[in-house]
Amino acid sequence: MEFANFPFLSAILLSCVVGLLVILFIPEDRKMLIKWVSLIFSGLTMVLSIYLFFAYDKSQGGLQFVEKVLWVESMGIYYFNAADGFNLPMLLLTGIVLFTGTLTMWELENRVKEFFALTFLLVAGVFGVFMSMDLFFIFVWYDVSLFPMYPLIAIWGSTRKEYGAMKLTLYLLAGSALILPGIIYLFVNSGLNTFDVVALMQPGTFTPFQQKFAFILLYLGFGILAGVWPFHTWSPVGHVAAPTSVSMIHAGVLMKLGAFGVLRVAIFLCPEGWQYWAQLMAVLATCGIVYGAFVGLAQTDLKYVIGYSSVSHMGIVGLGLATVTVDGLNGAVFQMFAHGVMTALLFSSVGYIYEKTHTKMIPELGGLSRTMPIASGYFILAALAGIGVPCLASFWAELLVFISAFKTYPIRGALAIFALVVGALFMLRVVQRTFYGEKNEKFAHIPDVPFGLGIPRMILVAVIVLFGLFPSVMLDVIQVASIPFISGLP
Amino acid sequence: MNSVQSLIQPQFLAQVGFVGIVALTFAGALIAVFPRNILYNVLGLIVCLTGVAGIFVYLGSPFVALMELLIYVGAICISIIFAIMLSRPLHLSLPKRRLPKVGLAMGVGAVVFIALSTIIFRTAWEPALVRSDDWSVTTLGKYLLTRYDLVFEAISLVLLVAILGAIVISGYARRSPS
Amino acid sequence: MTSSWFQDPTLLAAMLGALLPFVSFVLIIVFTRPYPKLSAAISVASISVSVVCAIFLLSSHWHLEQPIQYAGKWLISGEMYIPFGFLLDELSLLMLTIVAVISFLVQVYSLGYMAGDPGFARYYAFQSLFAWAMMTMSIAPTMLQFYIFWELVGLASYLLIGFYYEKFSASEAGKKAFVMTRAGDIAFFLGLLLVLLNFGNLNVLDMNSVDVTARMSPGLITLSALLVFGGVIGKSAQFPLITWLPDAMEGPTPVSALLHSATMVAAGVYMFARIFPFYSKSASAMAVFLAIGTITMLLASTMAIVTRDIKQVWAYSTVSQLGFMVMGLAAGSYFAGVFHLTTHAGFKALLFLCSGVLIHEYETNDMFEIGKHGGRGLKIPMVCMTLAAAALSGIPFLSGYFSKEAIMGALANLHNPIWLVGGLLGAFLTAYYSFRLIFIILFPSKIEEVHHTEHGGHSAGHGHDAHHHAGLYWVMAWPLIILATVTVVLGFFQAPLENFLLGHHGVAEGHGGGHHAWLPWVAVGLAVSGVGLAWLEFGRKGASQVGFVERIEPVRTLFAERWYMDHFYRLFLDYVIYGIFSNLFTRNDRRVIDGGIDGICRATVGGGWVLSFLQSGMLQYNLMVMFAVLALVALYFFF
Amino acid sequence: MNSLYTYLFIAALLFSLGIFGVFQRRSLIGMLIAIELMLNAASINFMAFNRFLAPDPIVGQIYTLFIMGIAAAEAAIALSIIVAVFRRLRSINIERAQELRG
Repeated sequence: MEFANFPFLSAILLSCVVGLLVILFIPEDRKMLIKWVSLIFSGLTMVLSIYLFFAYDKSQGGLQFVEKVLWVESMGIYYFNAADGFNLPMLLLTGIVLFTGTLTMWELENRVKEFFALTFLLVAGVFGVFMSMDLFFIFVWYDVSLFPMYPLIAIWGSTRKEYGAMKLTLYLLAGSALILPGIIYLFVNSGLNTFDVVALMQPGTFTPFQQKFAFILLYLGFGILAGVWPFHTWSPVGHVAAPTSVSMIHAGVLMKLGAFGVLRVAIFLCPEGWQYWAQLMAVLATCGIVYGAFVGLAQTDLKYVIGYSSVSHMGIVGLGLATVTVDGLNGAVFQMFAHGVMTALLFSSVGYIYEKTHTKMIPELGGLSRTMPIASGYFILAALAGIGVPCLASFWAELLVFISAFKTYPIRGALAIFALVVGALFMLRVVQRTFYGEKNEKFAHIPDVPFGLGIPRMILVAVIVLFGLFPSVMLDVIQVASIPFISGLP
Repeated sequence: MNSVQSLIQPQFLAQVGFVGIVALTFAGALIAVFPRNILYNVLGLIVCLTGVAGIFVYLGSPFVALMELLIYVGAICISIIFAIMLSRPLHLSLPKRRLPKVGLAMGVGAVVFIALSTIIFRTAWEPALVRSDDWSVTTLGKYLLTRYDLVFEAISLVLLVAILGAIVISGYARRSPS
Repeated sequence: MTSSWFQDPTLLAAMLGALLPFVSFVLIIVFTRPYPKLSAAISVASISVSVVCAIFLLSSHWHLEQPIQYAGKWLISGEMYIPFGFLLDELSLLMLTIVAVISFLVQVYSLGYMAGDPGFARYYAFQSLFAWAMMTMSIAPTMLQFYIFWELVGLASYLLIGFYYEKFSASEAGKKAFVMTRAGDIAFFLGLLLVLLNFGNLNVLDMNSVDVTARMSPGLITLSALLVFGGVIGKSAQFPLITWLPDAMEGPTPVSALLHSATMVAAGVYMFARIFPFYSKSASAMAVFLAIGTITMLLASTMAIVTRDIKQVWAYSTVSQLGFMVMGLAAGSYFAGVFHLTTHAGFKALLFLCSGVLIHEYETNDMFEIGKHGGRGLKIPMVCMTLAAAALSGIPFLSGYFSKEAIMGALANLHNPIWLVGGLLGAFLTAYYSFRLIFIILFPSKIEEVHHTEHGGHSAGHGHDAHHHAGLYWVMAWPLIILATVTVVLGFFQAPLENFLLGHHGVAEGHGGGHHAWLPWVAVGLAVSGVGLAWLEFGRKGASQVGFVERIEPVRTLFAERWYMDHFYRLFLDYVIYGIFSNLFTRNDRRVIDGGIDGICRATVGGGWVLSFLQSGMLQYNLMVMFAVLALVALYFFF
Repeated sequence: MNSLYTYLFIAALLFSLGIFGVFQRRSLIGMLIAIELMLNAASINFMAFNRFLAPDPIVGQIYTLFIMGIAAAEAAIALSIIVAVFRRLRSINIERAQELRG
């Protein structure tokens, strides 16, 4: 590969940053131009992330596309980006969700410039966390990605948007208030004077006690963002309040940031702490799965329903991480990806419905299938993916997680599997109440999704179905990272 | 006779004068602080500052003592009196004293006094090894315009700005609705 | 595998047959949804190819030496290897053929039945999806693949049952079907996981081999067998989860025919047969299955004898026949169960399709209404339906007779006679309710004037012109005739089928017991008496047309309300799931978690409020504190 | 009379009296007067150090002069503020000037 030395990862970051800058220099009233520019730059990131995903050499494994530059020598801070089996799916996910999210917001008219600028800032942070291998940068990017959420929700949101935005920001900042001490604790105790994850993850760097202590700090800190029960309540409220594409990015990508942080920082650096706390993680995850499903059953707001289903599905990620097995890790990472795409599709469909009908209360809707068959089709497909219907992406992830969870924690695993029935019940209930039933005259005039707006949803559907039919495309990449990692555990 | 002799010795007279001046200072200070009538306070301040000027004489600098009288007594106190007349607080009922507050203030004052005394007595004050004894006003003037001219200019500027500021503030307040 | 799949006709046929319907599903959904005719053509074409492939496979492997197995990598995760492939042995070939043929016939029939429906294209898309899932499931080499496509079958049937989604009851029925079968599937999945973790392999052939007993303790086998049977309970609507199936009649009638004859609900029984040797390793589990089968059969029969809805009768009868198959299998007779599955597929599809014609014609599901409007005027459907009902009742020399006898024989071999008694009682009830329906339609107490001629009684309600209508009628009639032929003929192929199925298998067949010569006579006698009772009450001139059960009101209500099972589920759902869990958790979310967080926030704000008193804006106090602190610091440093 | 301690002690007492005055007075002008006392205490200290310790006896005097200058400026500003506050609040009671409270 003659491109081997081209800094692809930095290019992804740069295309976000350059997109942001270019948007900042466009006059505010040139709305179409702003949209096209953001479409081009988000398309660029998507293409780059897809290229990276397939260009990764699976036979070789390990870290690839490494870019490492010493930044602050006295503190051992490196600008250190690399791709491995864990973050490639996440980069791909972010690329896809950003592109589709941009397309979804094509009809935005209110303060377009600020919206897309903030979105790019947010996504730059997300990409940064996913690709960075330096604790300092991970933390910085993490906070970069948190900040734009507040204005994005508070300005363009709906339904108690100030409350939602405030709650979300407070929760996430509370999370980062736990992460920072954790990171500093590790930095100080390593004695290596470096933030380099690869250097810090050498076995023997930390004593078991240090690992246990730091792990719980980092787990809770990142876990808040991952919607770990009982720190999940920000997420439904935030999803509900956020505008469509922000919900997509938020539920699709940002929550994964938390789970990925648990994996990359907490689990990588404190494997013994991981094994020590795995029981607790499994309990919390199972609670989340069961609880999210039951609470979702009682909701009347479409977006709340999706929000709670996210809690439930992120519980599956947590359960996978808690199993300390290859299958569990594979399943968890796959589930992060699958859930990201699926939720993005759900939110983008709901966004369309809300935009046209101006309501997302289930009792007021009904019979939409007749007026907008395509929009409902997208939603139903995503809902089915959420239920775990086979040959859609999440099925495989859930299968792997449940198998490994049942192996490791039979009771909790069985409980989580039982929650699937409730999950099916509430998703189908929503589908029935919203889309089925008599044709609703109130909404009879509403046009179905036009082709242009359908493109992002089509992309998402294609991703769900393709990875559902050919799961090994994804799993082969994840495995390259998970197998050596698990076998390298003490 | 000896004792009378000693009484009229300059040394002794100086001491008596010093005690008198210190007493004057504190009497003035007490009047400046305690009475509730603001005019008495100003008069007390004048007395106190005069005492301080006397102390400056004892400290070997009649020039500064004169300045003290001129600037403080002659300018600042007079301007305070002007302020009193402008804001007419005399017409208003005298603010009542609140005992807890006075007690608290006394406590803090006492604590500060104790702290300062401690600092004073615990510190070993050491005079400089080589000391000049040039106290002349001429040298003072030279210093002001040579070595300290920057500070001098700065003070002048500050005074200027202060005067302008005073005018602006009181003038602005006059224009603003009351 | 990739290199040779063109050369190997077997593999090519299997792949084509199983995967073409999926291709057609995708094509219809993505491209041709706006063109109903084209969509239907694609779907029917693909299923025709599947039929050809299935028949080719069946005939070319009629004398199968060894099961043929193909597998390619689908997924590898760690040490887990999930293959995708095909297993061709006697059972799967037979099932593949049944599924393909029934799907084909139903799709052809639907050309007429569904004509003009606004969701015509969607209907064919779902049909294709269903066919794909069902066929791939039939030839799955591992139980995991089986489970995956089993779930997909559930999905397709959800979509098909809820096809008329504008009707609340239809969408409700679809949801009910999905959730109830899902509940069974969870047990199935857990059972599979138990096997996977303890046995390490889910390959069908391996699970059926004797290795299992070596690697798993008997208790574990029983537990996992019971759990896996949960899937059968859900899918085949066995005892506790019966009620979704009658509700599923809300779907279009061809869908009912497809789902309830050979495919979806039979999938449960097929699964039973598929890993029959595995099940039979646990005698106690088999006893439980036998009990469940018997209870199901009797309960469903009682429900069938009081309902007025023509499709409901066949639905209950499906449940009861499925219970009967489970009984046969659980009694240890692999062949009897599978044979009944095969014959049942034929005559049950026929029954539904015939009812479909009637329903289509008279636009009502009520058998009394149909009879009143002259249902007997439609000759072909009525003849076919009577034939099929006779087969269902076990009237001699129709297909049902042979398969029922096989099961009865198996039951008679058991030590406990209660099962046989149950089976015979079931046979009596079956004959009774089938002919109750037939007689009600054939000999209504009064006939209204509108007569429908064979060719198309252009009833006022139909907007089609006569010619078009006639064409449609024949499109619908041909599948009936084919199925009727099968129903009549199939019984005589018992011996070849038995040879085929049991030929090389290591399946232990319970032929140990003596031959019960009296049994056919008793069974036929009971069936005939059932028919006779039905004649007395409904058929003869001046009959009251009130069944003996219906005279006792409480019993009638009990039966009509499905033994209050639905009420129980409703209450369970309302009070336990919604009332207790859902509500409780939601309150917990609002009050405890959010309340706690809000409490913390309020405490923070309140703390700020309290502290703001310190910053009172009182210059003097601020200064006081400042100086006091300074002084104290000075004291600290100088003392 | 010729000891450094005497003067420092006098200054400390004067300073404490100033602090006491600042804290207990309720009128702004009263506070200003007390602040003048404190400034004078500081001046006395400077003069005393100048007399007993400093290598060059001019510096202390210059400091004292500067203090006077600053005091004059401060007084000018403070008085104008007082006048402004009085206009606004019709009172120079310090406890009424609380608009900055949290």
